[in-house]
Amino acid sequence: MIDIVLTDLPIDISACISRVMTPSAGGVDVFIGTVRDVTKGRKVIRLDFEAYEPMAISEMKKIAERAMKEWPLHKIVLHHRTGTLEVGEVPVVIAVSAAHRDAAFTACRYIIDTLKQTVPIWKKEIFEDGEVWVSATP
Amino acid sequence: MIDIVLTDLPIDISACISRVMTPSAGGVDVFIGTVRDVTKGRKVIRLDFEAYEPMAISEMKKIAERAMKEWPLHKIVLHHRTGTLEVGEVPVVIAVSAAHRDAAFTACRYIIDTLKQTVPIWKKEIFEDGEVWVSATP
Amino acid sequence: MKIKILAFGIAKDIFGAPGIEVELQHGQTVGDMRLLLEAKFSRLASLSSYMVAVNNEYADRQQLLQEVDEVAIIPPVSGG
Amino acid sequence: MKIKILAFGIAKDIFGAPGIEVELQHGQTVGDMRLLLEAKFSRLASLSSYMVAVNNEYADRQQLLQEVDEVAIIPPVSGG
Repeated sequence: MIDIVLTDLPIDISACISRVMTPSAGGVDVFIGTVRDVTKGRKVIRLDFEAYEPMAISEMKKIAERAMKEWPLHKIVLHHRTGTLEVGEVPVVIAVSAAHRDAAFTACRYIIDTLKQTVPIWKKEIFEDGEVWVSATP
Repeated sequence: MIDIVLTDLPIDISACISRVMTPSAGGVDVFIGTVRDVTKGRKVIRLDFEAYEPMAISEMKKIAERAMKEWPLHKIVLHHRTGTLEVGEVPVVIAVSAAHRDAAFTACRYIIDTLKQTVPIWKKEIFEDGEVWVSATP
Repeated sequence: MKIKILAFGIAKDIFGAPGIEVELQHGQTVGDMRLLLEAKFSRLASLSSYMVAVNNEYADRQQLLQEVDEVAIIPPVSGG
Repeated sequence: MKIKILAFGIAKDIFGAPGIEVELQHGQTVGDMRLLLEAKFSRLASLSSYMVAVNNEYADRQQLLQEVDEVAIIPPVSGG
């Protein structure tokens, strides 16, 4: 089972975890991204997330499908936020269940690493004294 | 912050996650062990967990303290169940927050792997037609 | 032919709009379109990098463009 | 001297009790105690392995035992 959501509403972490739990699973790995208060020494006020929605959903699906093929997994939930997030809020939740923990850990790590490389979502960091699109310029 | 609990009551996964979330964290990795319905082709009815309690708590603390020294982490929560657990229930929850996801993933994996090697907790698998202390005999 | 180009993130700031239109000849490629855009918007060439998506898929420079295509400029992504 | 030994998991089944007492001489070690127990409970030697803890710490075979020690037999652990 693969469950992909891109939403401007808060992500329900417990619901994500419940969705991947199943009697045939022995382990669940969950990654929760959180908005950090400081980047490179500068105080962050909030983040604005923008997505190219149809392509972002399609790329998230591709990543989950590749993970399902690569490792013996049961279920994958991948939810990502758009819009404005305050410090401490959750831009992304990835939950992966598998019979054995090795597959769950490896796949969860693969999904977040690949998402950060290929999924068309952009974040703008808003500081007290300016703002910047992350990674956009050298 | 390190929070170690050994309990015969159900583990509150959401509370474990809330405890590690902090504005200075950018990522949280969570491992949730679950009781699987089948082991080596045999149907599992339930698991009985027994602990040498003071030593189990002391060994769990040692693991968390070593992780804190080894990686730049913010908070670690490590809760383990004792007693009888049905299929689908949760014997262990590990939640680790860090500024960067690499440390959170690596430390979470280290904690569950080391727990399974050194913490004096034993599980008996109860099948329809017998029972066995896991890993006890060759 | 007219090609509509969607822009996201910093590309939207560079174009000053969420989308623009460019005039291309039949037989022109993603690579041709990149050169044309970089000539018009010099800040585009100063990005760390950027990709082009055609119909929701990453496209290489050789890909031919058609009037019906949904084209998008994908500056370095930063989700998660 | 009498040493009280706690047993857990399969060791409790082997001893038929959550704890037993053995008689050791002053100067005897964890290794001596293991041999004595294995002579008395042959199933102990047939485990995959087992460790001994003294006062809540894993102890090697050379460690001397004292009457006040809390000694425990630790069969292969299987938490998580």
